[in-house]
Amino acid sequence: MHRRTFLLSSAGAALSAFAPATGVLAADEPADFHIAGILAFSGAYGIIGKDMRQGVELAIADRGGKVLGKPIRVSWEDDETKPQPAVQKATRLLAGGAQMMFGAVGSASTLALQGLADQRKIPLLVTISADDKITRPNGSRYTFRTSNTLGMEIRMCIEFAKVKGLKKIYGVTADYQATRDGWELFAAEAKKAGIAIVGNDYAPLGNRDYSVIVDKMAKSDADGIAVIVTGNDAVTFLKQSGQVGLNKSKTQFGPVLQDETLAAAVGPAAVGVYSGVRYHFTVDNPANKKFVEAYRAKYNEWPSSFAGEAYDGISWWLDVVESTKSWDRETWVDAFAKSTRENSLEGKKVMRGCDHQAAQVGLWGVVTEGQAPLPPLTMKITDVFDASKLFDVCS
Amino acid sequence: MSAGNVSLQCENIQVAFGGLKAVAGVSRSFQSGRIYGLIGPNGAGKTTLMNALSGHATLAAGQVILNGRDITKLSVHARTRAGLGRSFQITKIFSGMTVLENLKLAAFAHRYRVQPFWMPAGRFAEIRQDAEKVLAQIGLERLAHAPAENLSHGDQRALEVGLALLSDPSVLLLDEPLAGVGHERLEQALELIRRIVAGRTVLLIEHNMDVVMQISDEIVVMVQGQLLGSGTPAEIRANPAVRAAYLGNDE
Amino acid sequence: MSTIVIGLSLSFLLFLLAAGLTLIFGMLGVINFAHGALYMLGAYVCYQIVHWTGSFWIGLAFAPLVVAALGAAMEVVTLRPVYNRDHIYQLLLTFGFILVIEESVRLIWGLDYKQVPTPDLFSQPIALFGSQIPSYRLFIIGFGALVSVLLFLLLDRSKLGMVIRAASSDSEMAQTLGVDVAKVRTAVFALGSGLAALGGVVAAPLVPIELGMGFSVIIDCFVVVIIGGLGNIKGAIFAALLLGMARAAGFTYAPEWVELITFVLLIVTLMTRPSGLFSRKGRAA
Amino acid sequence: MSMLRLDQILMAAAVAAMIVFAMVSTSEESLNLISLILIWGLLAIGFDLIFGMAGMLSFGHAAMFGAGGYALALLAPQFGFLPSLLVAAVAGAALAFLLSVFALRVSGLFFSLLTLSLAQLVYILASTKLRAFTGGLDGIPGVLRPALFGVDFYNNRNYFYFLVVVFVIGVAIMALLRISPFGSALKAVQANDVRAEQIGYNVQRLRQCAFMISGAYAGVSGALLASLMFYVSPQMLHWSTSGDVLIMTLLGGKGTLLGPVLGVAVFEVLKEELSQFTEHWYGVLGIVFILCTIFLPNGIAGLFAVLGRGRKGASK
Repeated sequence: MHRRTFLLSSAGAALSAFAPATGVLAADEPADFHIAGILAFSGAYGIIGKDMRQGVELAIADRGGKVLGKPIRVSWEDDETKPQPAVQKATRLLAGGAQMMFGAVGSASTLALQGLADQRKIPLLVTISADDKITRPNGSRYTFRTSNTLGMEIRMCIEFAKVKGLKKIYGVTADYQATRDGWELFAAEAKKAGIAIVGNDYAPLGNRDYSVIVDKMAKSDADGIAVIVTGNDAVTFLKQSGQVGLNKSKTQFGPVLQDETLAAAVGPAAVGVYSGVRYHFTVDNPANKKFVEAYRAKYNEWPSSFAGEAYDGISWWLDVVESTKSWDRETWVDAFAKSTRENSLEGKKVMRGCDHQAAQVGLWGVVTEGQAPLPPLTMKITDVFDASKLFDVCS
Repeated sequence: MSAGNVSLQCENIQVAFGGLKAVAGVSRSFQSGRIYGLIGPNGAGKTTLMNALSGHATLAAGQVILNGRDITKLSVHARTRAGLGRSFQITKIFSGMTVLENLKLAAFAHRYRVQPFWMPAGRFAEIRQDAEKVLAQIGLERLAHAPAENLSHGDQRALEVGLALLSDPSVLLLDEPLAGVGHERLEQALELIRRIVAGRTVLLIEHNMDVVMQISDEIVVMVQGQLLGSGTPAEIRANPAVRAAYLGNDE
Repeated sequence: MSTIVIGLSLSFLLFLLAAGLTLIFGMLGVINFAHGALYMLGAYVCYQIVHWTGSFWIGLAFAPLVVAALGAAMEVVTLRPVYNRDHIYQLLLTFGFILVIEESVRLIWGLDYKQVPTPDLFSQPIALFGSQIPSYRLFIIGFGALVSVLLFLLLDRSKLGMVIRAASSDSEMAQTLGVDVAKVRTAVFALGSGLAALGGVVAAPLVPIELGMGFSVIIDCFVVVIIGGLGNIKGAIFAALLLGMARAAGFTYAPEWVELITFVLLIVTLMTRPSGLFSRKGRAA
Repeated sequence: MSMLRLDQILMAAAVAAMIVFAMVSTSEESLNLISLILIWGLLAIGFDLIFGMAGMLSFGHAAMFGAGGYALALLAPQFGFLPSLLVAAVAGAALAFLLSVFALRVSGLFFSLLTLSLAQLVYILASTKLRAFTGGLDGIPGVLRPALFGVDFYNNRNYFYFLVVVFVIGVAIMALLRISPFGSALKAVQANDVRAEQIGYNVQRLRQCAFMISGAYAGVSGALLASLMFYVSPQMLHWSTSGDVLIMTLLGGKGTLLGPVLGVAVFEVLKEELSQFTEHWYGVLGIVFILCTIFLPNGIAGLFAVLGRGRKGASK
């Protein structure tokens, strides 16, 4: 038994040196293209799962429900925003012969699925989790992400701070590895750009009271408030900073602070808050227009960033699979690693071979009051940052 | 009956609850092979003194010496191992188990400091013998396999004495062993206590005057947390101070 | 100075959250894990009322009543047959409640966020001690103080309170004295559920209203109830003050350690004075 | 002590049937589900040693469960699977000892609340402060499977057989423990701890030993779960895990050897199957809990007892 070498940090890649797990790779044609959809339909991210499912189902309908001449079948499973159910249900679907995995929502669940993807040699398509660890240089061979990374969104914050001319920043960061790294990157880049950091507080994840931190911010001479928290914490912070009218005197912004869903949760206090935007239905290109009309026709609501990114990612993947004319998963992986999507919903996206992350433009917007038929609180895209500014070059 | 050597020695025992001194300096020695009846009005501190001896009440001051060894600091189970058994005013036995199983538990606790876990309990023959020996002593053979909680009050009191016996105590503290025992079973219960003495020291608390006079070799009278005096049943019955302080208001 | 005012608002919000649990836990001896779910339900019902009537105050008045009625119904149907059994079975029931309540909220209101705006009366900050204090925080302090006084008077001073305490300390005895213990228990559970909902309504303008909001509250409630002492309203007030101030200080100087402060405080209490720092009884056996 | 009663035999038969079903059935789905049941079954058996036998309701078993998982995840790459599994057991027992040093100072309800808070403290430390070791909330992916006698345990069926062996050993040890003098001592402590102390049992040490054995079982099952899923995360340490094992044991019937395993089986099958029939499986599961609590006082084991017309349930 040769010793299995195994590095904790890049768990994925090093796992390849052992006998293939499940039988010989089926080269003959299976009955259908079975997708294992592992999303959160309950728990903190339940709302996101629903939108992503709608995006994928629309993408499949748009191509007549077929790829490589076979019907596409999606099994949706609820991971309750927790890693254990995610892996448990994914294992079941892979055992049932799924060709690929789609999901998950929370980074913890996605990282858990990544281990499974590498071990079982099944492609995993990620279209929302932003943790940079998911697409590391020579990381997991079978994982691809077509949506934003947190690192890219942090860089957008810097670009915005420069454009806006902010001089002093006070930050609040969730005490979670991905957001802590995000703050370190932001502080380093800010120093380079000559922007002063007045202070930063690490608040516990899922914190329910930011009033003391908001009070400190209000009393500081900072002109910009960097809010590096995600999901519910963003809503809690903005509701409580709204009660002090922090937005009047200071500019609040964050990598993934607001979108239509979160703005609806915050209410009027969200107006004037700046945030990175992963996808927006007002992006002006033919592909996006067609998608938005089809989405509104089918679901009678505007597509959220979750639905848009899901639609965009799965369409791109299925097109590449179609182009390979093969059922061999390794061929799909090699083809997708080199592919470019000219007409994605956000313009051009280039899949980077070194870390399987799609390089793409960065959308940045501000929450404004929308006139009907737009939602009452909607994002207005104010800047589109070029990919070169947002991604480090990698071989 | 071998009398003479001191088995239990109390040195200025004091127990206080908040300001109140329930036991205010009791010093006395007890000899093996004798039955001592501890009497006194309600609230005299009899049960508190017994709790102090058995480790269920912490001492404010004083010492308890058992067979020449200071056990004041020992925990309850260590005192039992040192040879001090007791029964409780409110019967405490193991419900959900048979009489024999109750006794076997006490036998295991006595024989093993670290309870064996490598063999089923049924395989320990010497334990079964110990239990059956005491079962016979307390006269409950016919109830061996009856659930302990279904026993009559008198039988439960007998079982409790049996449990104490299994740790082969040199000093046995009995807190109202005859309480609730019906008139017809009284003689049988008294006979049981006489039989189990066999060289041990027995200190029992009893409110029934003619019973305690009948069973005890020596009577110790306690009032307001202090010993008033002691003597043979006859002496105590005649002692004016005891009569005034205690027997005068006998219910 | 402003930190103290914010600390006070933290304290009273914690008290409002925990008051219902102290009542049910203390008076009925039921470890009510569904307390968080009732808190969430209160927020959702308040959202619905505000959605219909546009007034936060009508929501504040009626949401607790609605949830109290639901609590009473739940208690009669499920808890009543289980009181005579080991406490653990009541606990298992409350686990069942969590799942049922969460599922029914999902059915009625769906998955998306709901939003209750800060009432206009308290939406503007007030300059106090050199910084901008949200007036809604002052409302929480005032309202929390009012509720704590009312609860204290109800339980410790009123005849009804005496009956409740009698029923909880010795139900057989109370029964013989003519107290309909079953009704009293239902009333206590209903009052506890109503208080949980009240906590939800007051917290609605501060936090996102979503299915998971109840789950994050349970541990905080237990901390306040344990430190304060079971069923001890006065104790709960002091415990909430202690915890609120500790957190305010924590957020000021070491925000990362705030969660740990909560647990160290709890563990020290459980080890030194398990029956609560402020309860009359000494160490529990 | 008590000869093997009919209901215990029936329950053993039910568990054996479940294992055989997994062996014969070709569907990986049931293989995975029954592997999960065996792992959680070990945790429940260990939990029932102190809950059913010694009458101590611990709400902190998630801490030992997670400790075992992390021990394996961190040590297996360097020291191999079996030594790490052993360390996982020791880690579970050590953490149980640490918890008991604090928790055994109090009794009853406060014991449960103290174990809950201690375990939640471990959860917060693992997800924030000890991030360098535990990978924080993202946990550690890529936990290894065993590597013995050249068998490929990455094949789920082989790993299932490994689990069956560990499970049977665990059940055998626990069966012996329960009918040994140590087991009777624990029953004595639950029946009347004052009398147990009085007849000479060192009650505190007995409770501590039981808690440590229970912790070792939790450590092992935590490690096996991490290995099954190739992943360990603080979610295993979360108090809801302690809640789950309590529910499973109560559903199955506390104080019986195999009752908790049946409780685990019903709980997991319900969770798995319900989610396929209805999107609202969460609510249905809640209703099932409520009904079981009211109408199944001694849990599923109680049913077997009636079925076997043996004595009504093991202990009240």
